[in-house]
Amino acid sequence: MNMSFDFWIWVSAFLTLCVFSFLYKDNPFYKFAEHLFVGASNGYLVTIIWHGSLWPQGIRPIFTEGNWWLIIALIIGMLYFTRFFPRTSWLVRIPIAIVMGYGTGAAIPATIQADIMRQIQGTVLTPQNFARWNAGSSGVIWTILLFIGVACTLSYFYFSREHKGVLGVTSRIGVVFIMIGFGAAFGYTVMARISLLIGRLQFLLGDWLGVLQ
Amino acid sequence: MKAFEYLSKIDRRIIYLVIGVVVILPLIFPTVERVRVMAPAQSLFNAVDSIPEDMVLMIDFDYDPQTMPENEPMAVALLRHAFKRRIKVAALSLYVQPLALALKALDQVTEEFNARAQTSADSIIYGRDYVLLGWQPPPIVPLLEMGISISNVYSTDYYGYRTDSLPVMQGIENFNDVGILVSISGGNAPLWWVGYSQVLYGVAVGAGLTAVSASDFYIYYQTGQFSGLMVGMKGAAEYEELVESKLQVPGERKASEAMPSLTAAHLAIMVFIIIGNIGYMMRRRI
Amino acid sequence: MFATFLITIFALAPPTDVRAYDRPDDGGGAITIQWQLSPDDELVDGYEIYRSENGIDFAMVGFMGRGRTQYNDESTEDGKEYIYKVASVSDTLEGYSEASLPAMSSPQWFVTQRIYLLFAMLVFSGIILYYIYVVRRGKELYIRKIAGLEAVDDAIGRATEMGKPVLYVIGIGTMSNIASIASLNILAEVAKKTGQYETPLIVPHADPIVYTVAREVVKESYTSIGRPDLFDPDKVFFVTQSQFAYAAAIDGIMLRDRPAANFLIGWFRAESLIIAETGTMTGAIQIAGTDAVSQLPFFVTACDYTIIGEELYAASAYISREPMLLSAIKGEDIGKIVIFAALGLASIIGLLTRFPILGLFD
Amino acid sequence: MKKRIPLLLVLIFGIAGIIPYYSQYPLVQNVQSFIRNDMIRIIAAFALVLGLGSLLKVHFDKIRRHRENWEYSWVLILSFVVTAIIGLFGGRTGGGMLPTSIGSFVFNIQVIYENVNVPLGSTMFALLAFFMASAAYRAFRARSLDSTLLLVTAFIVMLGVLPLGNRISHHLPSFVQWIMDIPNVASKRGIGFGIALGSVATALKILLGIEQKWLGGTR
Repeated sequence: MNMSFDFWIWVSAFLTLCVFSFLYKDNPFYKFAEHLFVGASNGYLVTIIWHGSLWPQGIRPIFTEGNWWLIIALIIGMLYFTRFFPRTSWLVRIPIAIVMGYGTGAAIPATIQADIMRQIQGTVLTPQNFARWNAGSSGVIWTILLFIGVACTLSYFYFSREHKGVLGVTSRIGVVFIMIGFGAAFGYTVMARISLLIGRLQFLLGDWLGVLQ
Repeated sequence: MKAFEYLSKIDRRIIYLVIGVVVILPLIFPTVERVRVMAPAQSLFNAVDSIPEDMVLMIDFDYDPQTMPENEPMAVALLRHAFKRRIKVAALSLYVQPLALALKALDQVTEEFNARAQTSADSIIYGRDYVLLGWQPPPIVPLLEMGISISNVYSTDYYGYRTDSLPVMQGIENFNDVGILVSISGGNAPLWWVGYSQVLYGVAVGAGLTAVSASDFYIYYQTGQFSGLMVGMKGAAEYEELVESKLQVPGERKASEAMPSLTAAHLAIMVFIIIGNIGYMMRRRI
Repeated sequence: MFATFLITIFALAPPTDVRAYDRPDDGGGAITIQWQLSPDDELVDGYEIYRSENGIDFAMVGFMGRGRTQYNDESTEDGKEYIYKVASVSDTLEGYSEASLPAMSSPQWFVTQRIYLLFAMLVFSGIILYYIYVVRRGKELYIRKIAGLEAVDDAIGRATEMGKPVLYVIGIGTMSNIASIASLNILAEVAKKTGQYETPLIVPHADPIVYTVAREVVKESYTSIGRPDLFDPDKVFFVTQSQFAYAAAIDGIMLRDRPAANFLIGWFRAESLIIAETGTMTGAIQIAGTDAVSQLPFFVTACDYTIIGEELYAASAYISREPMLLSAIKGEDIGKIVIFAALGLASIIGLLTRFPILGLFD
Repeated sequence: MKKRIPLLLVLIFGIAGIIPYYSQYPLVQNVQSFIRNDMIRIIAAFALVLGLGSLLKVHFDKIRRHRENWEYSWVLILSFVVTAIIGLFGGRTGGGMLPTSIGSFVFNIQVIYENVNVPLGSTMFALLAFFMASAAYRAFRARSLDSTLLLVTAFIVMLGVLPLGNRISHHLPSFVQWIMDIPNVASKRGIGFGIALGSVATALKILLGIEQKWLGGTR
């Protein structure tokens, strides 16, 4: 067992144990760790914003390339801070409108194409999609099963008619598909949560205590 | 019946202790497990392996400390693959927090290769073999602008050098020069690369996903929008297997080492659910 | 004639039918060259593409491997005419094709290939606007009752019989989460029902803004049933913004006040596990509802009833009858019918005819 | 005026966001590059700083009013100030005005991130494994046909992803892959259509000024 004598490894180990102490009960060590995390994250945020964006892209080009337009962009950006002064706080809507407007606009064609058109394309019953599974004749059955699953799940989320008659049957089948989908998500999420714990224990036992090979 | 009465009153902390021990033991006494590579990881490996000479592998680091244990092994395996095959790498991030983890992974793999390298030809040099482009807000700008000009968005890289002056970026102008973009993410970033960059410029996209969001991303793999997937720590272990068996790149395989513990923990959780349900059935029948 | 005969003995058969045209739907600066494969395609290493501005001296601009029949020359100047030749090449032999007709690259204003995408966007916007217009003119829009809402009524009934409080957890979402806003509408309904039976209603919060809005919602629900006196500021309160501390605080409330019905409706992340678990331990009826897809599997197994994703929006529209929500649900329902029809139609075309239907959706 | 300008701006820039999909004309592309690089990229940097401003304001109020746990707000503010100074003046990887190493002991922002943010962030989520185990024991019940189907599928997937699953039967991993490729894709695609339609509807209403909650949120 060759325990590490690096100062920073001991800091990491101490902070890891502070967070794990929450398992026993909420305590000062956990509260300290939680607040330290928020403080340090924002310290890093400010560093990267200045060195990565504001200085090299926003302020320096004004002097080096004489790009006067950036001054106006910087002023519009600073309007965000009017939010803290009640009298002028409506001005914050201008930068929000610009940034959010552009993003919202760009999202519409992207969502329609990637989340609707292409998904329809992947579900349509055609020989091309049958061959997509490269599983020979069973590819046909799988594509039909996929088609039924998509149609029934879609019918479950149809709200303009009672779930009776044909719609009752299709939404019932839809729930079966939904539950299998949730089961798959459940299984993978268990794997995800456990992996995060294993990662931390690999640090504590490996890098800190040196117990692992 | 009294047994189940007692079992259901067990204090929460005892369960924590049990799961802790179940995970620790296989780490201390590891058993080697061969990892079987499934289709999604194999197709991502093939896509990265077939990047032409004059194109780059673009890696979007989009994981923060919360999902690092799952995502970092993926990034390390992918970097080992690229550096071994001398594929040029352009790393970037759509958010601030992942940048430090991008640097951490890049430094780790560079040191691994340079420790073994004799000549400068087979060592990894910043600016010649890879570049860390850094971060520019908001995500929509790199997503749409890199189809026109990468150096427009990232005119200076993470270290402050002018991007278009770096040897690795010579001849690399926009998405047409990107062989494949792999987004290693704990969130929705891979969907944006597909929705914005792929819809507009047709760039090939691969993804390294945390297992939590994986089941929602398979719909994009089935349509071919994703060229390949690494799913959770298992996906990372598969890619590690491919990189070691196919390219003989040595290096610690964190994800594969975790497999025995993952097995033990999964079995424990299944046993917990079964016991819990037996107790529940008994109580409901009385 | 004789000369060409000689060439064919010592040279490779050239590719035929070489055509060059301005690449469509682009910003200009590119000409597409197409050709038929050379009869000797198996022997060939590939095809070299030659370009000339005057038809006499040709310079090589590109190379494509064996079996390929198209190349994009992206180094052209708009408005200038170019003539192309393609040569089939093996390591020693070459076979030059006839020169193509002159071609000129130019930018297009509109990407015609994406006409379907624009059409789909305009149609869907039309549907949404139609329903907003119709609802504003007061037309009654039918939405089916959501099964989850019956479960809500039963749960409140049970809590009233047992004389125990009802706990309403709105999650850690902010006002920008649609689930938080939908949950506020359902909270209004729950507050009215609990008010009628004078059952205490506890509403802990993790977001200061959502807290201030929720307080008004509960106060207004009590006054709308004529019981403003029922509002107790200690029952609707802000706990903390920290994810796990919020979950731990709710566990404390569950173990102390022993509510008989827990509503976990809104935006949740991983802390949902802790809350749902303690709720199961106290034996309360638990109704969950969220659009956080990653938490739904756990709610389904840990709670008695779960309102899944979009059902939450439909439930909130059903209760509030608010025009914006109603028109959204109806518009999206029509969208689902259109998708369903597209799936069916495309499948019929795809199965029965040779028409490349999938290309429509690229 | 306080409403009309923002709503007009959101419509103009919304349309600007839609255009690149439908035209690649050089003039249009240059305007798009200008909007993205010289406007949105600079303005958006301030949005992040705004979030930081409101965070510090909340914690200063907490300290001033001595609300519960106010002492820990000092930890937050001090750690922010220290890391910000080291980062801003020490440079992203050291080498700034402020020296970030004494002899062999290095403390630049990257080292701090790797040894403070990483352990705190990753351990915070590692707690979930424990909550998961406890919930598995005490909450995950096969209460109905639906939840039974869910748990059975979960068991198959949890076994199938393990090397152990491959040893039990080499069909198991392929069966799990089949579950992910067919039923899982079918249900997530069906749910996905609804979410996609909903987000497009919301986006359209924001651009057309029908949905105005984003205005109110800044009161």
